[in-house]
Amino acid sequence: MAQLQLREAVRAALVEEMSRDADVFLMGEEVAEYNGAYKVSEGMRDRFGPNRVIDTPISESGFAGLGLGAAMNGLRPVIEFMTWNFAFVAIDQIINNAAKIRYMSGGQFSFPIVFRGPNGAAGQLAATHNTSVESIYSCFPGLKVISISNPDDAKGLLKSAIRDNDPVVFLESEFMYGMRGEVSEEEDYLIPIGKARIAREGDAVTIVGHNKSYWRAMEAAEMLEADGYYAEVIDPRTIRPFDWDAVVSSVRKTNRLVIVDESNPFASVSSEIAFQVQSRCFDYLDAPVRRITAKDTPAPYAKNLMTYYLPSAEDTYQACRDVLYLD
Amino acid sequence: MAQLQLREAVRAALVEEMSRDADVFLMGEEVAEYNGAYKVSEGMRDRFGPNRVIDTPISESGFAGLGLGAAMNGLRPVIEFMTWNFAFVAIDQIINNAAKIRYMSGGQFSFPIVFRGPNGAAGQLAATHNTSVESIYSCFPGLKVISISNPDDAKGLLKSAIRDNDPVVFLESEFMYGMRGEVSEEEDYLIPIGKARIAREGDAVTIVGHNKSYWRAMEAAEMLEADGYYAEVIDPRTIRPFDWDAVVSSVRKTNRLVIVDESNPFASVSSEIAFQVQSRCFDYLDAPVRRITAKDTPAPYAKNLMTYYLPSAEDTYQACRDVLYLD
Amino acid sequence: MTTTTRAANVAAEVQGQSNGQQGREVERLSMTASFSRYPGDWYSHTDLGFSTEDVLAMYRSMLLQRRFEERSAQMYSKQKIAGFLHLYIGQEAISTGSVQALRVGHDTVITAYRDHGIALALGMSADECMAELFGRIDGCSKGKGGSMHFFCREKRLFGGHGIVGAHIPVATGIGFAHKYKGDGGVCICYLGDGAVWQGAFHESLNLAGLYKLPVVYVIENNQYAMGTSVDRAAADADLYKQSISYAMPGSLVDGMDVFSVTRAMRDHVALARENQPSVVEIRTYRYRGHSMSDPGKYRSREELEARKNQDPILRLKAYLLNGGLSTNEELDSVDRSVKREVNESVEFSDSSPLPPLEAIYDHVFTEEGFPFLR
Amino acid sequence: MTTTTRAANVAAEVQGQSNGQQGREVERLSMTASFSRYPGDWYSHTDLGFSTEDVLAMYRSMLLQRRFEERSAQMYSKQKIAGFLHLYIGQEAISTGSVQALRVGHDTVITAYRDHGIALALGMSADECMAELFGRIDGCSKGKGGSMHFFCREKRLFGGHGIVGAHIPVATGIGFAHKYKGDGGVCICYLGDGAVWQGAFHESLNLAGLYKLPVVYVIENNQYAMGTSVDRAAADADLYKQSISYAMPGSLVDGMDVFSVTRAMRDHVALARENQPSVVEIRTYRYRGHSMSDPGKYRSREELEARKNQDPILRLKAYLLNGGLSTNEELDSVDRSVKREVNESVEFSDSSPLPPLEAIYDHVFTEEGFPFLR
Ligand SMILES: Cc1ncc(C[n+]2csc(CCOP(=O)(O)OP(=O)(O)O)c2C)c(N)n1
Ligand SMILES: Cc1ncc(C[n+]2csc(CCOP(=O)(O)OP(=O)(O)O)c2C)c(N)n1
Ligand SMILES: [Mg+2]
Ligand SMILES: [Mg+2]
Repeated sequence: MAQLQLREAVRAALVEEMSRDADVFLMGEEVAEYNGAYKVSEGMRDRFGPNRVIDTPISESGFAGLGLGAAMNGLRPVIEFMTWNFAFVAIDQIINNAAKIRYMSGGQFSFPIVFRGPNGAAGQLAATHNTSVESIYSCFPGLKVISISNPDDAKGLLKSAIRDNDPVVFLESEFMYGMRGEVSEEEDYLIPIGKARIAREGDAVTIVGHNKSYWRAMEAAEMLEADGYYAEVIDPRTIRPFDWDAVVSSVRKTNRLVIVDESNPFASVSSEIAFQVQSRCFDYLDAPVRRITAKDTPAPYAKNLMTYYLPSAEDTYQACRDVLYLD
Repeated sequence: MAQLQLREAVRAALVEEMSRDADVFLMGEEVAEYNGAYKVSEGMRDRFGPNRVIDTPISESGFAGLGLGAAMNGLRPVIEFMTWNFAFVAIDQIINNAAKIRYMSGGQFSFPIVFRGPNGAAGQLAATHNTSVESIYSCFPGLKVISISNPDDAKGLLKSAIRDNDPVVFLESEFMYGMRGEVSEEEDYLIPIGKARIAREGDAVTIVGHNKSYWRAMEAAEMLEADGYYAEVIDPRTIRPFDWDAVVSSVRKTNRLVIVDESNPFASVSSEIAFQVQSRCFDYLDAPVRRITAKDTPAPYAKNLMTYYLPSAEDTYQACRDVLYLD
Repeated sequence: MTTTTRAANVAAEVQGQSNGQQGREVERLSMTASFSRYPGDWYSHTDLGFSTEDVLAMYRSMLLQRRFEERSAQMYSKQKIAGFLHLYIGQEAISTGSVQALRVGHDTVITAYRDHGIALALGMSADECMAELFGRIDGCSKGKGGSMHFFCREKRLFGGHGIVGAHIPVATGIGFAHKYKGDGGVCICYLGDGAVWQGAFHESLNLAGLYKLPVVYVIENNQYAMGTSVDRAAADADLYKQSISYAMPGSLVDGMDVFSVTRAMRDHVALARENQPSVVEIRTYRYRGHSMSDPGKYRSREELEARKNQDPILRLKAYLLNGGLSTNEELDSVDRSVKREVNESVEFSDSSPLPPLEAIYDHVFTEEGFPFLR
Repeated sequence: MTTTTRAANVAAEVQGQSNGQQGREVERLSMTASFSRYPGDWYSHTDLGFSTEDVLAMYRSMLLQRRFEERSAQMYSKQKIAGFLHLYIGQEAISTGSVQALRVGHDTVITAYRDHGIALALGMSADECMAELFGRIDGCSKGKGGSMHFFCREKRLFGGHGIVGAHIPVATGIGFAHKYKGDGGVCICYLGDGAVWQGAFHESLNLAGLYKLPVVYVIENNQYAMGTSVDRAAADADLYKQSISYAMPGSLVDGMDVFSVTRAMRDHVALARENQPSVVEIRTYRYRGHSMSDPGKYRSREELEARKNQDPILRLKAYLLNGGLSTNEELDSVDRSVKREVNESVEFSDSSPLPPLEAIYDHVFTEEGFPFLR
């Protein structure tokens, strides 16, 4: 096992896949000469040259669409959005073109493309720079959506995403790029898309959390352990297709579910998990499904407000206590 | 009461509000000389002149943003999207600028603007022309979202939306424009935003449906009545803010909930309703919340597939029977 | 622009002048742009190296498009076809002319929803096209796409696209892949006059200019975007000038003359083969409404009639007859053969099966067994 | 362009020529565009009607921006300020120069995230600006916006916007409202060289040109968008030429000379008052990194030093001293007063309260009592 930062794990996946397949290229703002706004692609331009690691103007719609055309015509692009907040100007390309052209062509064309970049809160950047986009992209059949929480998953899932023949929305995190973790050194380390990871076993309550929220889930589980209760923590890793079996079997065991989701609450991934679980575990639930999300407001700038805005381990812990009827 | 087509009811609201307030104007593709792609604005250019009923180039991002600037600088724009499918190229203007600038300015600027147009399925138009967008816009705090099912609501809610000082996403339907219905002739007929309509009282099961899905709900209720069961049908009318009280009190009475929602299923409005109801009515539910949605695929072209794609009254009826454990 | 041998190139140098005083210039304002024009009635078939058979084939191609669409309009009224149906009638010289400049099956083509003409001109069969309109499994998009979404992997038609402007970045990427792979192909991107005002156009042209991509952006200026004439949508109605901002060549072409289109497209495709992207504005006219439901009240009958006199098919017919290249009898038999082909396509489509309901889940993903929510 | 009296206007007529033969022209290719240039060291303060006091006030304005930002950079390292902090240092002649052309409080201004300079130049207090950076309730956006989102209803600063290009359509609408209301106001929209390549720019300029809106689009070309120099992002790096496609006047201005900026902006604002939108490219330079975390490795130390020699503040200082308009002592005392103001703003901000937690729900809607999900 190697100790890598998350950004290094992402880079390792990119480098391995680009070395393996000349059709893979990386394109985005500042990915080449600047070595990446968050240094994910450091050294890659020197290694692969300017024809395969390509800087773009600030034209998200243009270069997202360019990636799609390239995919349609035989290449395997990896398109970096500096952050997913900036992909909203390109969303039509992703949700109409990437997700639907294959369908409309009766399967004649496919889109082996990865759109990747950091998602969700990134600090005191105010309302437009802190959006969690997973539920938006998950709405659209035709896309796969992956959201990772650690270096190992980052590497194994990004490699799978690049090899996948369908369009993948791959969600990272500014806050986690510097996080170190063990990464498998297995050759060609591929983690299957659509499989959750049971991060911690337990029987008292199931906590589901992805991306940064996974860490809130783990913290809450530890707090709960101090109370003598063992939470089962599940990192879904893939949002679409979601690994319902993993969550359903866990809830059938624990009879309780708490979801941590950094998105704004309405019609978020947490809503869908709640729908599925109440539907599939109706007779097993001993308490309503609870969720801890970002506040139902835009993200503020002031430090105290921004901390308050985000889901916390404390609130998650309290929700677990609530569904355990401990207070 | 007047008998109006839905398009006439929308027009009546526009005409009344434009007559009442010189700051209101209508802008969009083909709204003026062409009299509206769906003839909603027929005659309005002649009546109000080309400075207040304004044709645009095909630049959704440009004219949506233009509307926002105009709102910020004192006007009350009504921006028509020919259909909401075409608003995806402008979504950044709506979800970042309309929803968030007021917040980021600490309340100094507001956005009295309505974005309106037909939403959801409109027949054999294939994948990019049949999207239901309500859950997407409802995700973003800062927006109000209204989706209407009949001429009376269309008029009363559009008038309220135009007078509202916050940005409103107003969802109509191509399929319903020609539908006739009674419309109040009350002067200044305003329906409050955020209040559901109990369309049919019943005690056996609650069916929630908005926009076209409301009619599927009503049909299912009638089929159920033939079986001797009375469904309570609720048209939420406003998606954000949602009238939880109306649905919750109904479910506490019927102990069962079926949702009809024309969106693709994942993280849709139906998911959120399910979350809220399982949370607020946990001890009241005698069966899992069920939903009937569009299929988890893009919309196809072929006639039989497109019919199959959409939620049907039959499936809704069957879901009601299921939660009543009748079969 | 070494390849545009027959077209005049006009280079303009706009130089900043000092403000009434001398010798204190800070920076020079300069602008270089080159334009070409391709008027109608200018090129003979021999100029273009066409044999009589070639010209007859072009005539047949245009006529097939015309009759196919006339027939589909009928089928629409009979409700055999639903959704939107945007007819190309009047614009056939563009599809047929540009195909003369392409290596079909190697070069790539992408367009908007008004796509029947280019599909047939590329050699897709009337059968598969009509079946698609009927929403049957033998349709070129297996009944998933309909009129707006014709695709053909073999002929390298990359669609048929319904969101105005959204296919332009895709075209740019198709061109990018040609260059990346070094396969020598070029991409032709057709767009309407109305699509120019989408941001996607601007972003794409800048990217193509910056990366030097083998793409020809062809604006089919049929004077209207639905009911909006070009001058009511454009700050500047000369759309070919858009090329200036991206330091690209731009041309203006008479779209009612298939030879002019051929000449222009050959020149621009040649540029693209040298990785020089460019803009071609082809002035044409759509005879029918925007789609089947459009009564076309925004234009006068006189305007329409005047345009119909420039009909590209009648024009080529006159060329063939006046030049003694063909006879009325021969052309009538072309007409009959075209009609037969179209009639057969209706029969074919009528008997092609509807897709089975479970096919709704096909073609969403390449992957088999994706766990859809049900 | 009757108002640009001192600037040379160059109109270019590019005419299509027939293809080597005569008399068979179908359409004439023509293009008209007008350009002006405003070089540095060209205008004296008296040319512009400025008194000595006026010039001193401009000097103070620029110095205040400089010192405010130097101080905020310190506060950033002390973690009093968080998020992104984009400094305007080097560009102050643009904000101060253009404010000379405006009716402050009546005309409207909108810009991107590099917004401290224009805020202070418009007369917003250092206190409210610094408090916003500190995220306190006395901040100009009540602590909700931070560095990228300065707003001031009174001075008609419509923000401070963080999504590149997204404020350009908003500017277009602000101008639309001026015209609709007939209030005689104009809107100045600042954007970076990097924002030109967003589709929103193209759509906005076409709309402004089509509807004849009172907007001046000012491209602050500081040579870089993050680490990308203009020529690495642009198919054509002369950004003022963008105006051609929309039949608008365009100008190129030396942004290191506050007088040139003043002259240019007065001319363009005058055009806007007659509902003629236009484009101004102001060439400037940002001394600091893109934001605090940028080490700026993409440019050489020599390049940076060379640019610093053109510093707009030093240049104005030299003008004041060389022209005998002021003395070193006087300018030192301006510096001291500016420093005091900035220091006080830090104290003010330090003692301004954090917003209460419940304020997170304020300002989402105008409506009171909106039922948030909790
Ligand atoms: C983004 C978007 N906006 C609006 C529409 C509706 N629409 C379909 S075709 C059309 C007109 C396009 O005109 P033009 O580009 O000139 O093509 P033509 O129909 O003349 O071939 C419009 C507005 C759309 N499909 N997509
Ligand atoms: C749509 C979008 N894409 C990317 C970014 C990230 N980003 C922020 S500033 C910037 C560079 C902008 O450069 P320019 O317009 O020249 O302005 P300058 O920073 O030089 O003032 C980028 C890429 C963003 N904020 N929004
Ligand atoms: Mg057109
Ligand atoms: Mg810049």
